Amino acid sequence: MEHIPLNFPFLAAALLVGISFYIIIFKKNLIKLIMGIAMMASGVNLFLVALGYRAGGNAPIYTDVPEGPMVLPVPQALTLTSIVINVAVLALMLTIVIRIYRHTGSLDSEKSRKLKG
Amino acid sequence: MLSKIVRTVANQLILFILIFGLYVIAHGQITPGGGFQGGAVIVSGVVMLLVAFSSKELKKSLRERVLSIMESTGALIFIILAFVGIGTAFFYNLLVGTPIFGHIPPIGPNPGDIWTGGVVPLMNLAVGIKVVAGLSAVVLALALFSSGEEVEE
Amino acid sequence: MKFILGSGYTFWNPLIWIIVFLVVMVMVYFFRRRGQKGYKKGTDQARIFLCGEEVPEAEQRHIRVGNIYWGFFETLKEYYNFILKPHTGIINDYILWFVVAIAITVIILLIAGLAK
Amino acid sequence: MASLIAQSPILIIAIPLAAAFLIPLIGMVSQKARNALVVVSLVFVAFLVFALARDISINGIHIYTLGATSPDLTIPTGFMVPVRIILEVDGMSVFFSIIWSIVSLAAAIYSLSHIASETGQTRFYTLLMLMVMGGFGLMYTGDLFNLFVFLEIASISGAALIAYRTKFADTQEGGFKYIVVSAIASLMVLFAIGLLYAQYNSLNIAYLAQVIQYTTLDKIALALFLIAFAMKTGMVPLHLWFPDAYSVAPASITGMLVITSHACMYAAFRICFTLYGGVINAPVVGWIIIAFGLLTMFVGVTMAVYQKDVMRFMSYHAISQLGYMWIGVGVGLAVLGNPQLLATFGRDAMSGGIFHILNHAMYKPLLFFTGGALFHYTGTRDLTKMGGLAHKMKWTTILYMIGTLSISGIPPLNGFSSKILIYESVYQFHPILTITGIIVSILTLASFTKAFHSAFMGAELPEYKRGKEVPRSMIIGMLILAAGIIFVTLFPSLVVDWAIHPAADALIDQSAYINAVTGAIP
Repeated sequence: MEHIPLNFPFLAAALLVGISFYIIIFKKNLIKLIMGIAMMASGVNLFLVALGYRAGGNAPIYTDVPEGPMVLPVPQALTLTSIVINVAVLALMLTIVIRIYRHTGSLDSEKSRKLKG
Repeated sequence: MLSKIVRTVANQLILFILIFGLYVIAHGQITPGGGFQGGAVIVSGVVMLLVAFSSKELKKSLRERVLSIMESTGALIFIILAFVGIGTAFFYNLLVGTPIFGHIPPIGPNPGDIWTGGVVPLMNLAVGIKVVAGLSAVVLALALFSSGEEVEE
Repeated sequence: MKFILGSGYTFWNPLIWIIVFLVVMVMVYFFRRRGQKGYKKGTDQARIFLCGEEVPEAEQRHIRVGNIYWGFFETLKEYYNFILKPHTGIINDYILWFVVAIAITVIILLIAGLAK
Repeated sequence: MASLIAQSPILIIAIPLAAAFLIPLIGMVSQKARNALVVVSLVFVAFLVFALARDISINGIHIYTLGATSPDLTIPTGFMVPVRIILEVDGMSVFFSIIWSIVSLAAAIYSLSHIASETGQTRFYTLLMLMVMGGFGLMYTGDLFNLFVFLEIASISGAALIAYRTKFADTQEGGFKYIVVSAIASLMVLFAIGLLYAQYNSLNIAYLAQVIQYTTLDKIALALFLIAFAMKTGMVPLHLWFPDAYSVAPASITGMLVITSHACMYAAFRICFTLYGGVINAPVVGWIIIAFGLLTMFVGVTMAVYQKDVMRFMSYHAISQLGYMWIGVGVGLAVLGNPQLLATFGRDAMSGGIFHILNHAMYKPLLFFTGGALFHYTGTRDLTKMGGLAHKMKWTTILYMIGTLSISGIPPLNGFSSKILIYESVYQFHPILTITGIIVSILTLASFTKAFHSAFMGAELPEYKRGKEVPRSMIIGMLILAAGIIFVTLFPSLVVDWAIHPAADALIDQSAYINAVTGAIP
């Protein structure tokens, strides 16, 4: 029974990804859509960090570390890289959305659309 | 532009944020810090200035041209440091064992020696410069966008 | 230099085709040489003759893209009504298709795994 | 020279990256020096790619380990698994990088005058070089996480380049759709990488291929990889963003985006053949790919006939052509477990599919470039407003005709030679595939004739009487690709023997890829 709490982060990650898919598919507001993508990124990052966790583990820094197991550092490095990339993606998305709003005067993905067919 | 109290406090606080950011950058090789994290800390100070003063005020001191030069220089330093080791392999750590950042730390728990890491601290510094410039440009551009202005061309 | 592209079933030699094209070009040139010699540019010979009617302006003479293959689209009207429906241009729908495709692929792979 | 070749995998990635950050500094001083830097660095990279390709054809797979004491030391002493960032270049990777180097060079030369009237050109070239670097990285990387990083680099710079002409509203919309789709697809790729990492504690493709089990989680990861990369390539029904993004970008970027789409296709092949090659349920996955490929071919071409926007019409054709490649390689995958069928027609089908990638990478950017030339001349992408342009744009007309004949598979040109390889081999697998392919080919010719007639033929329209042929650098960019088409047309067997068969064999031969990394235990 003591292993069940360890699965909570994975459930939370799945929940975050699921909710963000719901937001991206059903919310027409472009800003909300971007929020959905940011949430999905957090969900995937949470999943990655949770992968490397060991019960009672220390942070993987050797400077004055107490004795005991350490958590896996690689997923944390991956998460950091992924966070950096997502910063760039979100900044670019927000910039483009501002431009879309200036051109069309609307933030609705249906009303601001010019390309179809 | 916010009130004079906020502006004065922001002016004082930016120094501490800067020091903390530099600390995080400089200790990147032995603590969970590094170029991006420290740079992001410094940019949080820039965001504070952006809130305290307006984006128009900040635009005068943070020039787009200067930021662009800083960003490119940071990235170039990083690539040059990676190229330094190309005699053996790209990204090869040439400085290990030399007097500059050359100590080899003991395996296992240790008190932490900052004079380690070879080219890694220098790379952290380069990344720090790039991130500070790049992220400041991003927040400044977004702030100017939302107030209806353009970044200077 | 090898020109032939061959596997068990295919045989393909671009050189033969190019020679055939050259021969056809020579023939075309030959027939063209036998045509009328008295053609002059800029005279009435070069003007468009439309049964004596007045020739319309260039803009009206040109067949625009919307009028080409009219019959094709008329015949396949139902298909096009069907196929144009998913092409909404709304970004949300694109992601919906993505999720649906992932779901279908996962289900197929899992069922195929069970059958083994 | 030997050491240059030994270092070339990283140099091919690092030189565009260094150039990308030199460009803003040099661009402040002189525009001409900046343009020269772009062209010179791309020419040098193309030279390196060809040298590396020659080396690989002689010495086999090329390994490069970053930061190691020796570039081929993948597993350091005291370790059991590969630990560092490893670049692994085999016949398939180098084949794609040859395409990428040629097209990016042509696109850069084409851009010199195509975007000459826009503002912020320095940023354009910076992003262009970053995109080049992302593409090369995607093709050369030997571990999954860097696959994700390079995929994101290529996507972000690609989206920024699509939205580059900020004065138009539709470019912003196209860029937004592209970045949203790419971000979600990349996040799903990352999720799948996490699923694999959780089970096998490694990110190296070769090592993972050795230990992979094909558990339920692996199947989910495979589906995520396959569909995410398929979305980035524009497979029906995930193609909806494709014409939106491709039609609004500057024409040179559209030409390059076609190749990033091929690069994602490469990643999908790499996952299916190399990573899962030993354990995959090949017939099922093969049939999934073939079914999607058939749909892609048919829906793409029927939508293309309907279009009135010149770039949009060509984008739908790009989708439809991608179907041929999926079918060719999909048939190869479906018979992967059966060596006899593989030798009879599977390898030929794969060669056909890969050969079609090469041909498509030559004629489709060429057609997009001619579309960009039409936009440059008329200021519109709407075919209903065009007519009689052959009178003024003689070069563009000839180049458009070469592209058209090639894409519709008219015999002497290269499109035919790959299509006949696909038709003949795929017919052994299932006749319906060949029949669909021929129908699609006919519709392709029909729709390109329609566009040719409405844009180039007819009397000179009064609004286009004045104006000159497009600038010289645009023509040179198109001529580079046309020269590629003519070369492949004349020497198909040479190209197949030197580039296509090694690439197909590299996909089939999973153990060579694994041994190159894990076999190097001292």
